[in-house]
Amino acid sequence: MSSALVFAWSGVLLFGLGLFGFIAHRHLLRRLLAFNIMGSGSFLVLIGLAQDGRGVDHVPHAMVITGIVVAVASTALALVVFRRWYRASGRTDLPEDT
Amino acid sequence: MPWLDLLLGLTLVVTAGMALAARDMFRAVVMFIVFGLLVALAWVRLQAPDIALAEAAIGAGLTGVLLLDTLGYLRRPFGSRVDNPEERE
Amino acid sequence: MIGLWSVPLLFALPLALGILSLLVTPAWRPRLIFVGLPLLAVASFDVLARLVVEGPRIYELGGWQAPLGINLVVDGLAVGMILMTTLVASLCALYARVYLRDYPPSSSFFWPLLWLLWAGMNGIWLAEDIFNLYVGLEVMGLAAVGMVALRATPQALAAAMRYLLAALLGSLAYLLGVALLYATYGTLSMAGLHEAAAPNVTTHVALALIILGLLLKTALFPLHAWLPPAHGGALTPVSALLSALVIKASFYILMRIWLVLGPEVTPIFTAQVLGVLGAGAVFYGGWMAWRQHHLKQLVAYSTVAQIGYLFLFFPLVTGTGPEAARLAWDGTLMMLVAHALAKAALFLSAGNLILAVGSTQISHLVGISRFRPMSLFSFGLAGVSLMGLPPSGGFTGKWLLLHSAILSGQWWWLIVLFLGGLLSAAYIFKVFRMSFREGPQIDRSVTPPLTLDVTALILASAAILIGLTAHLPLFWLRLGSAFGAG
Amino acid sequence: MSLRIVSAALLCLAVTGALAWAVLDRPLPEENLPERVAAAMPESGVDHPVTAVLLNFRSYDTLLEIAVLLLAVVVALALREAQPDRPEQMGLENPLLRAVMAWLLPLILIVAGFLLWAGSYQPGGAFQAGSVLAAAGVLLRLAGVTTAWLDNATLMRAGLALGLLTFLGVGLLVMIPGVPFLTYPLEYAGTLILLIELTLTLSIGLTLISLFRLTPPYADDPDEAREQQGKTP
Repeated sequence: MSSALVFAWSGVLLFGLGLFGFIAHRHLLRRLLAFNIMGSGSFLVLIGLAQDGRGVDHVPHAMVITGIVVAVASTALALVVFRRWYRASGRTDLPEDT
Repeated sequence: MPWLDLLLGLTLVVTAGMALAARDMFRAVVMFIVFGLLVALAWVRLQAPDIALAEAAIGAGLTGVLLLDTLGYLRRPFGSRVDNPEERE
Repeated sequence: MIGLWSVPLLFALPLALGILSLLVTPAWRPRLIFVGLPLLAVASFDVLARLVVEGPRIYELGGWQAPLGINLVVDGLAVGMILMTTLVASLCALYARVYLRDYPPSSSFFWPLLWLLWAGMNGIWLAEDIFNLYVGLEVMGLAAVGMVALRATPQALAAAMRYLLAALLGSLAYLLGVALLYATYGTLSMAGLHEAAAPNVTTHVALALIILGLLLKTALFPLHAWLPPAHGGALTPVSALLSALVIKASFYILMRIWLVLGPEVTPIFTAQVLGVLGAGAVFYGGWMAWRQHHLKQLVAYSTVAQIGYLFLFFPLVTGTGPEAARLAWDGTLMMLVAHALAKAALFLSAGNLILAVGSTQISHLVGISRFRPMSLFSFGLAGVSLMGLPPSGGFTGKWLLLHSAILSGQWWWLIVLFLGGLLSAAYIFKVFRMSFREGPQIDRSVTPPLTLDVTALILASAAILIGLTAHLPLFWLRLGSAFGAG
Repeated sequence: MSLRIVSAALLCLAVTGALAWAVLDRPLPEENLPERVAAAMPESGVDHPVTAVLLNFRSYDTLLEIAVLLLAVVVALALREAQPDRPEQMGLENPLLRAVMAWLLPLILIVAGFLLWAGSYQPGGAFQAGSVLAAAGVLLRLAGVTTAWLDNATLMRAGLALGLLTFLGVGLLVMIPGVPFLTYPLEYAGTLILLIELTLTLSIGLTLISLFRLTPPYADDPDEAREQQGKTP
């Protein structure tokens, strides 16, 4: 087992864990934490698998940097909407579907 | 078998689990920031120092600051608001 | 080499306009459309003309060839979607310029969001690189979420939040699928994947993740819960853009990836499941639309239903003969374009009716037929296409799908086409019955500005016309596809 | 509630299981992209491969990614205007913090500059430098230092737009000799990439600061929002 593969495996576990948190939690901040953990998991899978048995590959490095920036933009947007929603409704979760 | 990497990978998963399971929101965010820094360490081990820098600065640092700031916003002393049990957990 | 210019202008121009509209004062933001719309129309038609004359081609961004750089694909399908976007988005922009006058200045942020949304969509239509599609999806998705949140009412913010969570989860699933594909094939280019794709577990898991992520973004039943509040609650031009165009983008990606991976990799079983989900969407969405009391919610649930027809593509194209597959391709694209035109028309005319009676309740439309015949006429024309009555685009699309189903011996999809049409008729006539009923509820109505009625009417007429002249657009759409140009 | 957790657990197990199978069963790819990158490096204008991929080979991705960042700011601006905020009362009146800031700030700026400049031959670049700039901005806010130009809306927006506009402008200008979008001529590639990175650093820094600042300030709370809604039906 190469060290790249080790991180690919932890990426798999992180994605699964994050997915569970994303669905199970209702508090929107916790769901955002879960989203970010899922994101890190998929980045680790991307790099870990791409480099396993093949050595350093700079293309996925660039992809992950792009991915991290997209993730922080999404998180920031979500926090902006969340804070406005909290301010307008006083709730930290979403109302249930009808 | 790269034992150091195995240990780091395991710690990553445990930290993420603690961030998701923490009862206290503040603890959860702090654990998340720790998680981000550990991921940055993983990037170093994966010979990706560029990502490590970006992760530490943006992934852990900036996201962490934004989350902590939001947490502060949620935790301000409110006058009469008790209608939201999630908030006080 | 003018041809080099029009392709990048399709996304560079909206990006630049998006930035510029952020820099100018709110009053100037809507006026930028008088620069942007003609230029984008010229670029779109130039791309079409070149496609017809010179045939499909690949555009190498930065001069780098595919596995190293990012390429754009300029084939019939991409150009068809670009023209559809230009037509629908331009009319929605003209509508919005008038419609947003009555809203607070904060709604002028609609304009930067519109341009960025447009750039994201054109980026997706042209993309040939699966990671580039991810970034394009994010540009489009976040712009769409911003548009939903624009009203800043608690309902709008909750709808935006729900939409955002669905979009983020969908993107991550897609991204993980891309990660697996890159790990397996070492390339992100569709052409490279098409050559290398082989049936193995990793590819199947990647495909499953990509399908799940894109289904969530397309709001296919049963993953549709985020759509009605987001589309039904937004500002009218936003609803029209989201329902007509944005959900089509994720379907388009799914369609492309399905065909790229090829028949060896895409399992017939999965295709049938997608078809069954589509059928479920047609029935459930139609039923829910009929049960709504708010006009725009009805139209939003109608979108949930109409998405279902598009997913008949997968069972009809996988493992069937070449003729049935070609008919499925034609029929699905006709349904897609007709729905884009008809649904935009339906939302815009519904918005006009709501402006006229000052209420979103369907029951308040009583007697409106005497005051607003033109709004109602557009609503009806669009309804004709949604029901699939001749001679509309919806009819042609269903007719082609029906032939494909018969030819491939999958008669069970005929039930979906037939019952789905009946359900659409039920919810469209529900609105009409109310409008023609004479009652004491209103005796006069507000007259919306003419532009609002005209834009809705143009879109509705286009939904009919495309059915009458289906031959030519269908020929163009086939250029460069696996289904030949014959 | 329990149904939600059970379904989440089932889905999580199914996805993790499928992923595990996918990882175990993965065949090695035949295409060798790292080799292509290495072969094209001399034509990229920079010496660091990640920078070459980000700003030359796959620069279109980076262009769209900046648009994503800008989008978050646009939405934040729109919502701020729709729900007007009270003036922000941030800043800890702490003389020690200010004193520390006074010598920390130049250091941060030097680090940002180094990261940006280093990006052409070693790890670093616009994103890392931009986020360091943002950190400086956030510290400034925390220390209660209000710099006039940070509060000047027009200047701020111009700064936000600068990076993307430069990127687009360069991409279009290089097309004049008749080559595709974003094809840098070899002899200017390094300079153009540095120019794009420089403006991007500034814009990314400002974007990240704006994302931090455009959220509702602590001074507003839901109770008050409810009261306001009660007054204006």
